[in-house]
Amino acid sequence: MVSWALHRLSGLALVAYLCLHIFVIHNLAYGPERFDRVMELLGSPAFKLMEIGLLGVILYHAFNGLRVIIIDFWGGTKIQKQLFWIMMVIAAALFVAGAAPIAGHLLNALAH
Amino acid sequence: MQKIRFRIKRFNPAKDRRPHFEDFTVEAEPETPVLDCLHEIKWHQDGTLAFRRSCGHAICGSCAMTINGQNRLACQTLVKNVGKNIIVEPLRSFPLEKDLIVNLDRFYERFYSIMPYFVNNSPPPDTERIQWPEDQELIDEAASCILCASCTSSCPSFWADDDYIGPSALLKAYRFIFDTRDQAQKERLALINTSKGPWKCHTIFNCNEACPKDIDITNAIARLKLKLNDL
Amino acid sequence: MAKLHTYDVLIIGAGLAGTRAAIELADTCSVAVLTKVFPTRSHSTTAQGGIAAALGNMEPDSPEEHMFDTVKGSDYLGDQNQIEILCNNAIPTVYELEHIGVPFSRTPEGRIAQRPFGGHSHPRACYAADRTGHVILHSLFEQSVRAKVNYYSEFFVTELLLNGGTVCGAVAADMKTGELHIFHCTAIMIATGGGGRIYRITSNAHVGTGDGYAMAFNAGIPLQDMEFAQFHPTGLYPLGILITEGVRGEGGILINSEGEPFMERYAPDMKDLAPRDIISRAIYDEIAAGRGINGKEYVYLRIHHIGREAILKKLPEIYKFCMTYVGVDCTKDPIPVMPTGHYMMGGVPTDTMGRVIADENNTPVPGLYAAGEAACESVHGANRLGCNSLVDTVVFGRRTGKDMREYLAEAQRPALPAGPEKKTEALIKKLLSKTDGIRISELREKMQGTMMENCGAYREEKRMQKAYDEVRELAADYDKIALDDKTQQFNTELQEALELKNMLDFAAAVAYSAMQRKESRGAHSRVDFTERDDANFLKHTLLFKTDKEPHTAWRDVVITRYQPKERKY
Amino acid sequence: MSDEKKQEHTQSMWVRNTGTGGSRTWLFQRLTGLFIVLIILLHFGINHLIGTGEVTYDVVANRLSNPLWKCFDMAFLTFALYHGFAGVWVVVADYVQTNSWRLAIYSALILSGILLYALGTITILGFPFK
Repeated sequence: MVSWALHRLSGLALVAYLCLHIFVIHNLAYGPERFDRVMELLGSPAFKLMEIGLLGVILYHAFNGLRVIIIDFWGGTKIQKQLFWIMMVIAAALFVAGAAPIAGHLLNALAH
Repeated sequence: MQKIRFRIKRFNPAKDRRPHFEDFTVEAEPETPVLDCLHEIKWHQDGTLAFRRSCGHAICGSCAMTINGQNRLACQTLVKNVGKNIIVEPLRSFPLEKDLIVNLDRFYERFYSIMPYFVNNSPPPDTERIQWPEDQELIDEAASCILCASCTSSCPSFWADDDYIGPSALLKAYRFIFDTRDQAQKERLALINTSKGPWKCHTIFNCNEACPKDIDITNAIARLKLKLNDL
Repeated sequence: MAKLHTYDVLIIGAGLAGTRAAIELADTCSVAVLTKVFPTRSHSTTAQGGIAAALGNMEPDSPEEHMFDTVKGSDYLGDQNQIEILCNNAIPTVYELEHIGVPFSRTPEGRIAQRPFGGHSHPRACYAADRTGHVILHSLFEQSVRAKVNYYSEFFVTELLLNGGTVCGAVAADMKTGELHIFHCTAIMIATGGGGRIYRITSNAHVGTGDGYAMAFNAGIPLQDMEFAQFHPTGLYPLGILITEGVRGEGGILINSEGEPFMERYAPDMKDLAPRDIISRAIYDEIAAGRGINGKEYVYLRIHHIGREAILKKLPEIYKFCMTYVGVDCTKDPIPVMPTGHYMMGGVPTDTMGRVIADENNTPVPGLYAAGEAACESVHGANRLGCNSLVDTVVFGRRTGKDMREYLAEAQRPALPAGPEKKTEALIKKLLSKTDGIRISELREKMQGTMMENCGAYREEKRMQKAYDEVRELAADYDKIALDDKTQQFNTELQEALELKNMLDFAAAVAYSAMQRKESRGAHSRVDFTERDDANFLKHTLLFKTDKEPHTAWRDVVITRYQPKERKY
Repeated sequence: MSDEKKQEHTQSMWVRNTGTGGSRTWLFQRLTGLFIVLIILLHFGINHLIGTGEVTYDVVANRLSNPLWKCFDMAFLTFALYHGFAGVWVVVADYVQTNSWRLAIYSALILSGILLYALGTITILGFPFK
């Protein structure tokens, strides 16, 4: 049940993020200055940290979603728990791979 | 013999406005079923305690209740499985009647709603209809459902919306839809293909964990979803 | 004021017999089925091993052989005309069940699979793993839903109403509200099942309290052959939960503390598949001879040699029971078993069409029917063969339904007696008004104890007398009981009190009948009369209720084809 | 069924019949989910592993001048919006059981979905803005 509850919550969070994302990117229409200003704000360490969080949420939702798809189409209800942890291991690996460069940028930015 | 502490949710419609907990102590062996402990209380301590039970060995489906937070059959749950402090509550999400007895009308209505009977109107042969063992095995597990309501009562989708057909009735639908001898597949699929049907199943697995007969209910519902998509 | 309902037919009990009859009647007349539990919770659902029919799917078989096995199994007390009906109808009945969707296990050729069973000379038990009763009851219940049968669930029938010897209705309490209801009807079927709960150790459901026996007995109907109470040899030690004969049908062997497969000594030919009375006695004898496991009152049932896969496929429930209740993995270790109270061969006497008969001359009671374990059509005689009870319920359930339909075409609905609910009302009022007294459990436990000790598998005059006297005393003490629960809604304590009254009524009949039969036959085994006595006792006991001691009459056994012979296996 | 109950029953019919949508919604949710996983991995890989991760007007402008990128981003926008809003729709169907609330929320969802899709489309297809 926990996996499902987290899936729902992460899904709702991602919808909220998506809406925001569309608005932010729409700043392109107002020319380079305004866009870069907004982007600079988003490039701040606080937002970078949130970006790492976002990556985690996305990966959880994506890989638990994949687990559900596997169960729906190919069975595997009997090993659903194992499947969950396998998916989480993959997601965690990707998280490390994805978060490292962002963290790198972040540290760079902080060092300067 | 050891002392087992029971916290039982009590509600007497003639006296109480809302449910409350009462404590009892029972001497029991680790191998004593919880049902026998409840009987010990009812028969020797407090005769007002009300609960349903019939067969006593996990096939009639009467004594489903929430024991230490999980839906179980009291007759199949031994003291050693749940510890020395046992909290017993009625099945959740059904209207409470008295103590551990809930009103299952809603549950049975869902069961009746999916044409829960075998249909084959072609004239039967003189002997049995042939069914291959592998075809029989498709429905064998689903046919062992005891209608105890543990699954439906454990389902978050049902908690949120008791119009949901629910895992038990969907499992019953599966039992007929995947019976190679049945001829009402189309009607039955149409009956469940509503917004209150299998689409309300979000692969949460509570039903599988609650099922005292270890039936893979989630899988049955997943097969129904595929069938409804002609996959 | 009690609520009044009018129906053509009232069926009391929603197990296999009642449900089958209801389906038969639903499209032509108004039927109400009263049941004290939701239909699928009925005790029929616990039947495990199979339903007997000479389909011959595994090896050649015939209804004649089925009939002979059943006659021999009954120790020649079964009525052979009834047994012939049973065995001939068994085959179409099982096919009919298959046609309404029962998911039987299959042979590789796609036919109904059959397994050997005790006392049957061929593999005859059609099964669905080890939940045969469960799938049949569910299938019949489902068909009754299709036929729109009216169920009154959680209604407890307290009394049959007769008007001048003709059935006219029944009084029932709605357990949910505590209200009394009067059902006015033309015909009634008693399908209340058995009463194994009079014994301390029993495989029966908690609802198996013999309400039908008491209901009929108190209405002046005789009870037939009540002394024959079957003990199933393999109840799980120490709870008494049934371990199906199917385990032995699949190759299971009973062994004692010395590791000896002892049934070879008691039944050299059929060994572990001998009839139940013989095996139960053999286990008691082994225990008495000190060969119980660890000196205790049980023996072992060994099944692991047929292989884990076969066990998980054919006996999944048994595997689970053993794991859950005694922590035994039966794919590796033997199962501890002991005999357990199981089945009442006796009951309300009926004729070939399920009509209840009022005396030794087979005079029918107009409008009253019975089938299933509540009835004694006498197909089981002195000892029932395994998997014959399921087929009995469905065959005679259907016949009863058919005959009721014919009866309704001509019969009038008699008037109800004045104030029909008064007696029940007074009884319940008395039970609820008493504030100080003894608990029902005290009486019940004493009754179960004395019946188990003194009227169990082995019997003798003075112990049976003791059982009878004690039960009578307990019945006299019934007036002293007081209930904790005085409320109306779901007063399950009140229901238990009413059930206890029923049990006390018919437990006395069991003990009393048993004293009348001074011989050993089938399940009735006396240490003071060890031989079967065909000259004096090849007849059915009929017990009538009177104000004092019950009155005993004897009814002839119908013998058509097989003359009594010595019973050897 | 009592009259009162019957009335309640008809009143809630709308609620009964709108909700999780049915077989196709279920299927699309899974298909779009799969696509999004693929797209998002690509998106992430390109932006953060291959690219510098810096998002400036020039970088984005460079990308959006490529019709292939426009297609990629449109697909992303379409699938993500659909998947997300269908998901919210299902959550609402589970928890909102009154007609008026459900009507209000569903209307809002449809409206904001269309608006967001329009906005996103303008951003992607309208670029460069003249």
